[in-house]
Amino acid sequence: MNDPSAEVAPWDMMAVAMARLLKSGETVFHGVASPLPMVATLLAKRLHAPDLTYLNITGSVDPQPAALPVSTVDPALLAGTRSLVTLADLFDLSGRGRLDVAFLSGVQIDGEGRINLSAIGDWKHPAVRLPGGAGSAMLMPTARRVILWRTRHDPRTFVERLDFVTAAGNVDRVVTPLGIFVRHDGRLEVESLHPGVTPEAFREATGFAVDVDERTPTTPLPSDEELAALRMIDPEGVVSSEFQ
Amino acid sequence: MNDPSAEVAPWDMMAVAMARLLKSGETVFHGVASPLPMVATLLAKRLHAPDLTYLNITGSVDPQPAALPVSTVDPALLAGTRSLVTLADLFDLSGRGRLDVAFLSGVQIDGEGRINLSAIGDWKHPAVRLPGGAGSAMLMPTARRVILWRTRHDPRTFVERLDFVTAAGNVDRVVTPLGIFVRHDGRLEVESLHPGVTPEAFREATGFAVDVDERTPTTPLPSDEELAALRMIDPEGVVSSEFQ
Amino acid sequence: MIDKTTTLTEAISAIPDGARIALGGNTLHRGPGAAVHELVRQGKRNLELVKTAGAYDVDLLCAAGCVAAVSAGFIGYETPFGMAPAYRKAVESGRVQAREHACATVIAGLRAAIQGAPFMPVAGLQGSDLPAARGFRTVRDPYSGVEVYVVPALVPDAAILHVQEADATGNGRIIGTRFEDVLMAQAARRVILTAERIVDGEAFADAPETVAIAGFLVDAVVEAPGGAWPFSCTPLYEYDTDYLAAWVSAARDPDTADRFIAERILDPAAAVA
Amino acid sequence: MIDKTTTLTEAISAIPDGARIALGGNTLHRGPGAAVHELVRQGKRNLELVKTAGAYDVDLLCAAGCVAAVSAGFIGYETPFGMAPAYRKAVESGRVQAREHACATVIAGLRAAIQGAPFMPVAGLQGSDLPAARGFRTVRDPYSGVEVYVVPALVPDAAILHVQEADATGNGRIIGTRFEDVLMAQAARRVILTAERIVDGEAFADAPETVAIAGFLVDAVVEAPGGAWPFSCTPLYEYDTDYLAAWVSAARDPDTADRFIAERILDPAAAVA
Repeated sequence: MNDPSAEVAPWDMMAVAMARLLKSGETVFHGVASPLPMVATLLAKRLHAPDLTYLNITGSVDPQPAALPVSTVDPALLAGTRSLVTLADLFDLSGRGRLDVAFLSGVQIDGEGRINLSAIGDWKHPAVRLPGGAGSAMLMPTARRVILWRTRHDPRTFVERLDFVTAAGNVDRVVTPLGIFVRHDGRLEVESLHPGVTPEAFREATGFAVDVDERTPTTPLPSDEELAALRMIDPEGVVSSEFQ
Repeated sequence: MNDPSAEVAPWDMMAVAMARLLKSGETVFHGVASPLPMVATLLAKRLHAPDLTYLNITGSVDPQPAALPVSTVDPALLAGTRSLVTLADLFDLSGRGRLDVAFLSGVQIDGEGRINLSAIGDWKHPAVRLPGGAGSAMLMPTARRVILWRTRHDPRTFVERLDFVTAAGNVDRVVTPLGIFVRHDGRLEVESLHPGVTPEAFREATGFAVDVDERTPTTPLPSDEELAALRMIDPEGVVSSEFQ
Repeated sequence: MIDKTTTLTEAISAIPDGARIALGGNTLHRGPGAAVHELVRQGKRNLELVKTAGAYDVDLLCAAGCVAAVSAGFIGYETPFGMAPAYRKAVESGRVQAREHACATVIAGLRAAIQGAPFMPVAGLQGSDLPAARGFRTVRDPYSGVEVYVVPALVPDAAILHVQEADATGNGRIIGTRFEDVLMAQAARRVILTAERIVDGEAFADAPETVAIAGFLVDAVVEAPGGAWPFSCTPLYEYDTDYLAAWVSAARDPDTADRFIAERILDPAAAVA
Repeated sequence: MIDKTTTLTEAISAIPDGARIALGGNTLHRGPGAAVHELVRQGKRNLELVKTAGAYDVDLLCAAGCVAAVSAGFIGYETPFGMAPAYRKAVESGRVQAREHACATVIAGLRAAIQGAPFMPVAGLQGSDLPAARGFRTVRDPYSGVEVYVVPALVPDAAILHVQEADATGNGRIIGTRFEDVLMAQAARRVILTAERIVDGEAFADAPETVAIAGFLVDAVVEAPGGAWPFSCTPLYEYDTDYLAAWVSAARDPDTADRFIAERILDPAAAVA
């Protein structure tokens, strides 16, 4: 029990890492099936970004939900909102360049930070029909910063070549259970490895070439303050639901 | 006092004539500065067109105002509405072919039923800058039927040639203090003369050639029922305000 | 005032095979569950379903053989239940065509329909394979010369929406999130409203801001208590976790899906709504 | 929460000469009267005014020499007071450019701005001289080949809106008709809200449907009781018939208009709002 990283669940590490990427004053959006972004955004707002504007598909603005829903489109996320906007309003906000951050994900993610949520195999005759990219094809080129997250980090997810490019655009960071990518000059680079993750493990889990070694920084562990705030926001542990 | 037409004010005659043109089940819209259409629509709804849908710029649907405002954009016209739509919604309704009737007017009206609300003289360097056509350039080609009304019937209003075509489109009828035009094959024809109006007077008041003689029908006088309903809807006589 | 109230059977029987139907709600929430079940019971065929993000509605209708195409941005149950197995199989087998959209392009297509425009420009889409795959074209802005993607008008033959309260003339009050219901009500040629309860609409005049669906856009109103089930209907009930889990499990295999539909939807004794 | 409250002087001083300003309300109703008077007092120049249907606001600003262009569908006082004399003279003399729109093309231009699209298609306009006079172009629908008029994006530098209630973070409750205020708040680069009163926004959470302006779109909030005057502000006050009649009468002649402005707007002792 000497390794404090063993006590931090991967969902907690991811939520905290995602929250740290948000700044006060930013407009931040997540869509369907996004428990980690929901928790991360509320966490950032409680900690270092009180003036962040939290937006989601329910149309709430800065809701203060008493309990977090597992479905991130749940009208439970309306609690406390002082106005109602629509999903169309939020796409418009992004379209005119006023959405600062969109959280998106991909079943496949390539080395440019492009995503596939459409199909495995041929799009017209797919081996696996995936759910579809929801708002991503519109949001990824128009949001100022896109933060990707994915709870799986393996070579089938982080691939050399996407079967289909559902969306491409302004990816800034990619957060996984193993570490954080940052995009420089159009390519994903490793920014940090989460505590306990070796460069070899990260390299083997990634299907495209990455430059990672013992000099690669380590993501700071969640602080006591961060973990306490996380427990306060999400006592039921909805943040872990994406890992089931 | 043998001529009953002498007792009917021109605004009453016009309001009743306009009301008769509306049918139950139709969606009917008027815009700014439209006391006569406001009264006519409410009158039709009370008399023969109970299922007409009355729409206006306040965004009300079938309002039941206790007293009529002189300004036809007045939020007083919201009274009793069960939903709020916007002016944009109403233009959209027309754009997709679902607006049955739009009431519009013109400072100049030509023999094709086109209107000028923009300028007298050269549009770029106008002798008189007029208010502008409001919604007419969009509504006239898209509403299923356009009913024009104008409280002035003289050769400066009904002209051979417009100084500027603000709007053109689906004009069905034109109602004036002297009579009613109907459009056939793209030309305004005289449908009826109001009681007491001679063919000569009508011809002299109209700046384009019209076919009118003693065989031209006479607009039926407002019935007692029509006048009683008119007084009930508009006890203050807002209907006359366009004649001041 | 026109009384537009009718039965669910009547309202749904007006929808022909091959119709393009917009379904209200979003993923697990305020979908028109009862109406979807009635579509299954009436054995509709070759429907095109329109939604930004669908779940049980699209999945069930695919399993029941009602669907030819799905125009949507996302089909799945979100985290609780994962992917939509029957939809997935139907597309993979070629029985159903996935007319994949971004959610924003569904909205753009509905907006074009609403405005009577043949197409709607939409920001974004650059770098995506979707425009080529779907045939979305660009046009050049005649003012700036910039190329922008445009989406063709998406006109539903019918929109089926479930609301908490409606009056007999079709005014529909939505409590909470409206999702794309208002756009669908404007874009569709025909609007069918199911409502938890039908109320005297005079009360709506006190708070018309809450009446999301204007009655004059609506063709049929059906009183359907519990009519969103198994979707949620705020604040009356949550989505039915047990039922949806049972369905998703059954939907993985065509035979168990058929049996589930026969026993829990088609069997009058089991009438679900 | 960011406290965005400020004074009218501060809020209006952030608007530079030459700005394109969208003004809320419609004809005689809920225009931002106090803010318009402050624009006059601060001697703004070369503004472009954007509105579907304007009246006193546009007329006064033209008389006061603040305006270079007016992008609107209708400028007039409706039946009670007729045409807008100062606007009319300003256009006829060439001092102000009438960028005439249909009200629907103002809305289309705002919609393009809102959506981040370079242009917006708009139904209608066929047969009108407006497209040629204004340079509105058509584009060919790449799907059907149909030609449709498109309007360029109309992005206001600022929108000035008057509402009945606001909270300090910019949420604005509009009672009654919203006119084009919501579109303006979304389209503009900067939003200034004046409000009859500033309230604790917690109460807004009980009826968010009535909050037409979302606070995160707003930059400045000014408490301005009577701030629509001489426009109406439902349900608090009607438009000021006597004042408007006096103004319209004065506005027919530049000298009397100047005197009216000096005595009733510029003179601090007569402070109108």
